[in-house]
Amino acid sequence: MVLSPFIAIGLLEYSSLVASFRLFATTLAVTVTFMVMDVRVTIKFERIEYMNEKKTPLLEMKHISKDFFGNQVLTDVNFTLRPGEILGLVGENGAGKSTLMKILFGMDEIHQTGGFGGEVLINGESVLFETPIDALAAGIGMVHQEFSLLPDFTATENILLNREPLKYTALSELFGERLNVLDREKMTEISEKAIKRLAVTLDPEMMVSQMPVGHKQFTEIARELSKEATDITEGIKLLVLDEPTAVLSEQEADSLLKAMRLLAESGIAIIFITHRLQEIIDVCDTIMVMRDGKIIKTVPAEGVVIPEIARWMVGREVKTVSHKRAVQDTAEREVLLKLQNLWVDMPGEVVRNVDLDVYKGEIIGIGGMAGQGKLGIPNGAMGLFPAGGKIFFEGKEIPLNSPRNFLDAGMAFVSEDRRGVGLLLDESLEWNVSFTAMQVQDKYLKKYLGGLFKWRDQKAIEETTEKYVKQMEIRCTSTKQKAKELSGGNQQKVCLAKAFAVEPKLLFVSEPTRGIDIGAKSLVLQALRKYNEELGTTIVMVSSELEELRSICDRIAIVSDGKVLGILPASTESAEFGLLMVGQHSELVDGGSL
Amino acid sequence: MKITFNRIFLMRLIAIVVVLLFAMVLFFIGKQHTVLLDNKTITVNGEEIKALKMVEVQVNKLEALEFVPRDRDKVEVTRQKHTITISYTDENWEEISITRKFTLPLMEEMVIISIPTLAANPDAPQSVWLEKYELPTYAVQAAPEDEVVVTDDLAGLISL
Amino acid sequence: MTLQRTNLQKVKRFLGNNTVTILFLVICAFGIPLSGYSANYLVSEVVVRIARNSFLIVSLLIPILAGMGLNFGMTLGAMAGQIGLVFISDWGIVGIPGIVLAMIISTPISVALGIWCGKILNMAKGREMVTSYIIGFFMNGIYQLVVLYGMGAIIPIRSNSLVLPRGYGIRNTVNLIGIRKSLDNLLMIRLFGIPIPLFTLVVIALLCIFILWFKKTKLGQDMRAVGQDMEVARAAGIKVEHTRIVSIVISTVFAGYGMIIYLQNIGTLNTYNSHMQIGMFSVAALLVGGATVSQAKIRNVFLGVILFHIMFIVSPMAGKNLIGQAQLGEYFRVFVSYGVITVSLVLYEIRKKHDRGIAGQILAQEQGVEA
Amino acid sequence: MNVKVEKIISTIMQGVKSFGLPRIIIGLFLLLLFIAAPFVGVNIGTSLSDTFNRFGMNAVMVLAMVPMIHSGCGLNFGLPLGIIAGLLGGTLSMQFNFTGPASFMMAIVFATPFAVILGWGYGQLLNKVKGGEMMIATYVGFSSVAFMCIMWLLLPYSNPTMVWGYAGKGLRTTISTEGYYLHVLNDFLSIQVTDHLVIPTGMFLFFGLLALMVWAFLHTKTGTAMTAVGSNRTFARASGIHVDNIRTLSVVMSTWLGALGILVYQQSFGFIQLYMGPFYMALPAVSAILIGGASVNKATIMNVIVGTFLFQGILTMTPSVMNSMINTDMSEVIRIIVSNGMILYALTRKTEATR
Repeated sequence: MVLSPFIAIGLLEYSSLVASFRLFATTLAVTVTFMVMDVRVTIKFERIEYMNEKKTPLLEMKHISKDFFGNQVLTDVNFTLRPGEILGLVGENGAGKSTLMKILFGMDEIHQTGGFGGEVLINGESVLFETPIDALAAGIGMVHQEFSLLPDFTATENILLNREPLKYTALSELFGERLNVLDREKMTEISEKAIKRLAVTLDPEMMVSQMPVGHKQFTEIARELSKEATDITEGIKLLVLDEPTAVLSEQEADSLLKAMRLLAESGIAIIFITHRLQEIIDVCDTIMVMRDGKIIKTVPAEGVVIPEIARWMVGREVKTVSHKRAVQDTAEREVLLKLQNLWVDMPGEVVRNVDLDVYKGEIIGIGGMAGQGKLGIPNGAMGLFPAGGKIFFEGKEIPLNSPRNFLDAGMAFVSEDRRGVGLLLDESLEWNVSFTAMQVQDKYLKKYLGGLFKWRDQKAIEETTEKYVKQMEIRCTSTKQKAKELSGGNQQKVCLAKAFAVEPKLLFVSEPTRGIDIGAKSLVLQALRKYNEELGTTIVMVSSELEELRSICDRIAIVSDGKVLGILPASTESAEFGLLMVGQHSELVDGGSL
Repeated sequence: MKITFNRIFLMRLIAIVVVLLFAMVLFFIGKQHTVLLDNKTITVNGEEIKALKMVEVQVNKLEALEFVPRDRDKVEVTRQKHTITISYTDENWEEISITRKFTLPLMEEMVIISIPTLAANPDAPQSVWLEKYELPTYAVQAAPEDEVVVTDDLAGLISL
Repeated sequence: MTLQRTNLQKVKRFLGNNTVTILFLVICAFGIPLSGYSANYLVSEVVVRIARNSFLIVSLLIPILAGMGLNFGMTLGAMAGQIGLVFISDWGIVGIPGIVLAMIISTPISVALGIWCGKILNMAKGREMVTSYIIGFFMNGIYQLVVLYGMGAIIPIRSNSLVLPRGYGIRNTVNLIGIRKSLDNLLMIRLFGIPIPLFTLVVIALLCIFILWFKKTKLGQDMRAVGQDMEVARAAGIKVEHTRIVSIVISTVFAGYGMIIYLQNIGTLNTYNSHMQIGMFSVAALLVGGATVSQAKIRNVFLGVILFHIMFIVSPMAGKNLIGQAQLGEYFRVFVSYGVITVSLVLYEIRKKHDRGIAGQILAQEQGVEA
Repeated sequence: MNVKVEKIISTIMQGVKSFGLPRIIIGLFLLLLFIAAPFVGVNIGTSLSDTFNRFGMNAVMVLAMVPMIHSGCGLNFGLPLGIIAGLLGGTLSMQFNFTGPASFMMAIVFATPFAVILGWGYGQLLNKVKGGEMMIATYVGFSSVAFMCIMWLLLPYSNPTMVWGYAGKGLRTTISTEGYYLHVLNDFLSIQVTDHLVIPTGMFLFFGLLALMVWAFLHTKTGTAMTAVGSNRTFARASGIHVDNIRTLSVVMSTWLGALGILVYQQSFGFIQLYMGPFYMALPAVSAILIGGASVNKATIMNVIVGTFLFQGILTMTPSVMNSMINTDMSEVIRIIVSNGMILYALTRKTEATR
C-alpha cells in the first residue's frame, strides 16, 4: 500500500518523463511515438483507477499551521489517512504531535490561542470542530495517555459513560430523560461487543480500580469502539492512540498491537503515537516523522529500520553546539553526588531504579522521553516527592524526603513547575529571590539579642535582588513587583536567581527553558554556563530538548522506564541519543545500569 | 431562558396545573371549621325563641352532644358540607328528630348554629340559624405585653 | 497493582473504617444499663425517632452520591418546610391534607433555595461542606427577615395565635395541633405493646425505594460519575454543574418534606430554632451509622438513627445516675454529637491522604523484590 | 477631555477594585448611619464611644485570625478553643483570688500554658487534614465547647462568687468580673472627651501592643517562613521549611491570641460567659477580618483594624438608628446576613493561583 502524496510525486515525475519522451518523439520514429503514447495512456489509466478506489481519504489535513503567540509550532503540515490505515506518528517531545491532535479535536486551547491555519477534511468535506464533543460526534475517538476512567465504575459503566442505553420510565416525561433507568443488560451487551472487537479478555463487570494497567487501556479503547452510529453521531471511524503502550508490559503491549490490527482490518483508521519505534514498524502501514512542527518524512513502514527513524526524529546535524569542552577522563574525576537505587513516586513520572554518578564541576544532562522518569530524579532527590534508595553527596549520605537536608548539604533545585513549586506568585521578587537563602543560610537577617531575634534585613534583600535583576536581565517594574505579574521567561530567571542566591555546590535544574521564548532561553542557558564556569558549580540539568542538553552539557544521561539507560558524552551524534532513547544502544554507552 | 413548547414542557405544565388543582382540593377538604352549637333563648325579629330543655345534637358522625339551656359547645370539622341531627322531646313529649344538611363558607374559621332556631324552623334556609362568629375582640387585647423573640438556636440544642 | 494485606491489617482497616460506629456501640453498651430504662421503653422511643428522623437523614444521601459531601445546607429545606407549616396553620388546614399541602407549598421554596445553594457550591468547589454550612447560617438571616419581619406585615397572616402581639412576625412557638401526629396515627399498630406508626414508616420505606431506584437512573449514574471525577465526567459530556445543582435541589426538597414529618410528630414548631439544629443532628446520626463524607448507604441511615438516638435518650439519665446531674448527660450528648462529626471528618481526611500514598508503597515493595 | 474622564473613572474603578466592593458598600452604609444618627435623635458621642469600646473588646479576637491565615490554615473557625484557654485562665485567676489589675495579669499567665497545649494539639490535628481545615476547625471548636460544658460542672472550683449557690459546686453560666478585672484596661488612661464620648485608651494600647508583636513577628525569619507557607506550601517545602512545624506554631499563636482576646472582652463586658457562651464566638471574628479585606489566605493588621471597626460600627449603629427610625430592631438579622454573607463571599472567591 502506498500513500497518496507519493503517488502524486510519482505522477509528477512520470509526466515530466512523458513530456521529454514526447519531445523525443517528434524527432524519432512513429512507432516510438506510439509506444510512448501507449505508456502515457497506461499511466493515465492507472491514475484514474487509483482515484476511483480512494476517491476521498477518510481524513485529510491540509497546510496546517499553528503558532502560540508568535511561537511557530506547526508549519504546513499535510497528510491523508485512508480507512483501515494505521499511521504511526513519531517525533521528539515538542515536535508538534500533540498540537496537531489538539487541532484535529478542536480543543479549547486551540480556539483560545487564535485558531490555526489550514484545513481539516473528513471524507472530503471541510470540517471545523468547535469542541472535542463535535469531533466525537463525527466519529473520531481518542485514547489519552492519562486514563480518563472513573475508578469505582465497572468496565461497562466506563465504556458507556454518558452514552448508556436507557429504559423508559414514566417519570422521565416530567423530569427529562435523565430519569430513565439504565438498561444494564444492553450495556453489558454493547460493552461485550466492543471488547470482542479487540479480541482480548476483559471482564466487563470488573471495577476499573482493580484492573491491571493494560485492561484500563483496553477499556478506554473499547469505549471509543462502542460508539455506534446514531442519528446525531457517527460510528467510530478514526481512532487516535496517544502513547497507549507507554504504561503497558510487553505482553500487554503485544495484545494491544494485535487488537489494533484487527480494528484496522475492520476499516477503522488509527493514528498511533508512540515512542517505541519497534511497535511502529510492527503495526503501522505508514510512518510519519515530525520534527520542529514539520513533517520530515512520510514513508511506508515496510523495510524501515529503527536507526533510520531515530535519525529522522532527532534530525538535523547540529552545527551550533556552542562549546566543546575537552572530554576528560571521567575515571579520575571526583564524584560529587552519587545516586543509588533511587526510586521516586511522582505522579505521571515514575523513577524505578536510578544509579548515577555526578562528577565535580561538570554539567551533566538528563534526557529522555516524557514520563520516563527524568523529572522524577531531581524531585525525588530533593525530597519533594516520596522517594527511596540512597544519595551520597561529597561522600556523605543525605537522608531522603527532607528538602532541608538536601539544601543544607549545599545543593539547590530549580523546579520545572515554576508556578507550583518555584515561586511565591503573590509575593514580591525580593521575597522570591531571597527566601531560600534566608531560611537555609540565615542570609539577609539582622540578629538581635544574640540571635534570638532574626529580623528581615530589607536593605540587604533589596540589594541582592537588584543585583540579580541586573545580572539576569529580569524585566520588571521594580523589585517589589509580584512574581505572578512577570512573563514566563522572567519568572524562570527569578527561579534561577533564587537558586544562585543560595550559592550551591551542586545545582539541579529541571526543564529550565520550558515554555519560554527563544531570547530568554539563550539567556537562561548562558547564565547556567557562566555560573558553572566562574564558580565551578556542578550542574545537573534535566531537559526534554536534546539539542539544548547537547549545547551546554559535558555528558548526557538518557533515562527510560525509570532507569538510566546510558550516559554519552555530549559531543556524541544526535542519532546515537535518538537510538538510546528508543531503547537501542551502541558501544558508546559508558555507564548506567543496563 | 428560552421556552420551547415541546412535549416535556407541556407535561410539566400539566403536572403543575394538576398539583395546583390538587392543592386547592386539599384546601377544601383540609380546612378546619369550628362549629359552635348554641342552645340559648334568642330573639329573632322581635320574636323570642326559647331554648330547648334537653337536646342531643350530632354533627356528621361525631359523638353526640347533650345540651341544657344556655349550654354552648363546639365541634371541629373539615370540609364544607355537613349534616346536623338534633333530637329532643317537645312539650307534648313527642320525640322529634331533625336532620339538616348545611354548607360552611370556605374561608370561615368559626360559625355558630342556634339550635332553638333550627328546631323552630327546620325547613328555613341555613342563613336563618347559622351565622358566622367572631371571637370577641377583648380576648386579643388581653395580652398586651410583647413576647420576646428568641432567635438563638443554642436554646434548642439543650432541650431537644 | 494492589498491596497484599495481612489479616491484621485487614482487621485494622475494618476498625479504622468503622471507628465511629464502634465507639457508639461502646457508649450505648455502657449507657443503657446506667440509665436504667426498660427495654420496652427504649425500643418504643427508638421506633418513634426512626419514624421522626429517618426521612431527614435520607435527604443527605444524594449530595454524597454526587461527591458534594455532607449537605449542611439541608437547613434550607427545613426552613422551606417550616414556612409551609406556618401557612397551613394560618389557613387552618388540618390532618393529612394539611401535611400534604404544607409539602406542596414547601416544594417551590425548596427548589429555589436548592438552585441558589447549588450555584454557590459550584463556585466553591473543594470546600462544599464549610460553604454549605455557612449558607445555612446566612439563609437563617434571610429566614428571620421573612418570618420575623415580613410575615404579618407584607405576607398576609391572619391568625392571631400565630402573629406576635406587635402585629407582625411569627411567634416563637407555633402550635401544630391540627396536624399533630396525624401521619403517625393514620395507621398505628401495636406490637408487643410498642406503638408503631406504620404509615410514616411506609412513607420512609417508599423514599428509600426511591433512592435505590434513583441510583439506577441515568441521573443517578451521572451523579456517581460527577462524584468520582468531575473532569472525566465533563470530558464525557455530562453537565457537571447542572448535575451538582440537581443533587442539591433534590436534597433540599426532601429535607423540607422530612422537616414536615419531623414536626408533625413533635407537634410544636420552634419558629426560630427548630431548623438550625436539624442539620447537625442528621449529619451526626448518618456518620454514626458508618457513612463517610464520600459514601453513604441506606443502612447507615437506620443504624445511625438507632445508635445516635439511644445515646440521646439514655445520656441524661445515665448522667444523673452516675454523677447525680442530669444536665451533665445533656452536655455529654451535645459533646458527642459534635465530637462524632469531628472524628468522622478527621478520619476521612486522613484516609484520603493515606490512600494517596499507596503508589509509593507499591514502588517500595517493587524495589524490595528486585533488590 | 474625554480621555481624562475615562482615566479618572478607571482610576476610581482601580481603587474600588483594590479596596473591594463589599468593603465600600459596608463603609458607605456605616457612614450613612452616622450621618442619619443626629437626625433621628441618636447621640453621636455615645455611638462613637460604643463603637470604640466594642472595637477594643473584639479587636484582639480578630487579630487571632491573622497567624493562621498567614500560614495557610484558613479562617480560624476553631477560635472557641482559644477562648476556652482564656476562660480557664480567667476563672483560675479568680479562683486564686487575685484582684484588680493583678487578676488580669494572672489570667493571662494562667491562660498561656493552656493555650499553648491546646493550640499544639489543634495544630497537630490540622496538619493531618490539610485542605479540609476549615470544616474540621469549626467542629473542633464546637466539640471542645461542649466538652468544656461538662468540665465546668465537674472541675473543683470553690470561689463562692463563681459557683452555683445552692449546690456549692459547678460554675455559674455567667460570672461577674466585678472586683476582679472589670474594666482594668478600659479605665487605664481613659480619656473623657465629652460627656458621652470616652476613649478606652488602655484597651487600644493593649491591642496595639499585641498587633505590634504580630507585625514584628511577621518580619522575622520565622514570620517570613509562615507567610511563605501560607502563600505556597510546596515552595516553602522546597526551600527547606518544615511546613508542619510552622503551621503548628501559627495555630498556637492564634489560640493564644484568642485566649487574650476573650479576657479583654470580659474585662470590658463585665461577665465571664461559660458553657455555650463561646459557641459562636468565631463567626463574628471571622467575618470582621473578611470585611476588613482579608481573604482565605491573606491578611494584614490593617485588615484587622478596618474590619473590626466597620463590623462593630454596624453592630452598634444599626440597632440605635434603626430603632429610632422605624421603631424596629432589625440589627440581629442584619448582623447575621452581613457577617455570614461576608464569609460566603470569601469562600466562593477563587483563591489565588498558587493554592
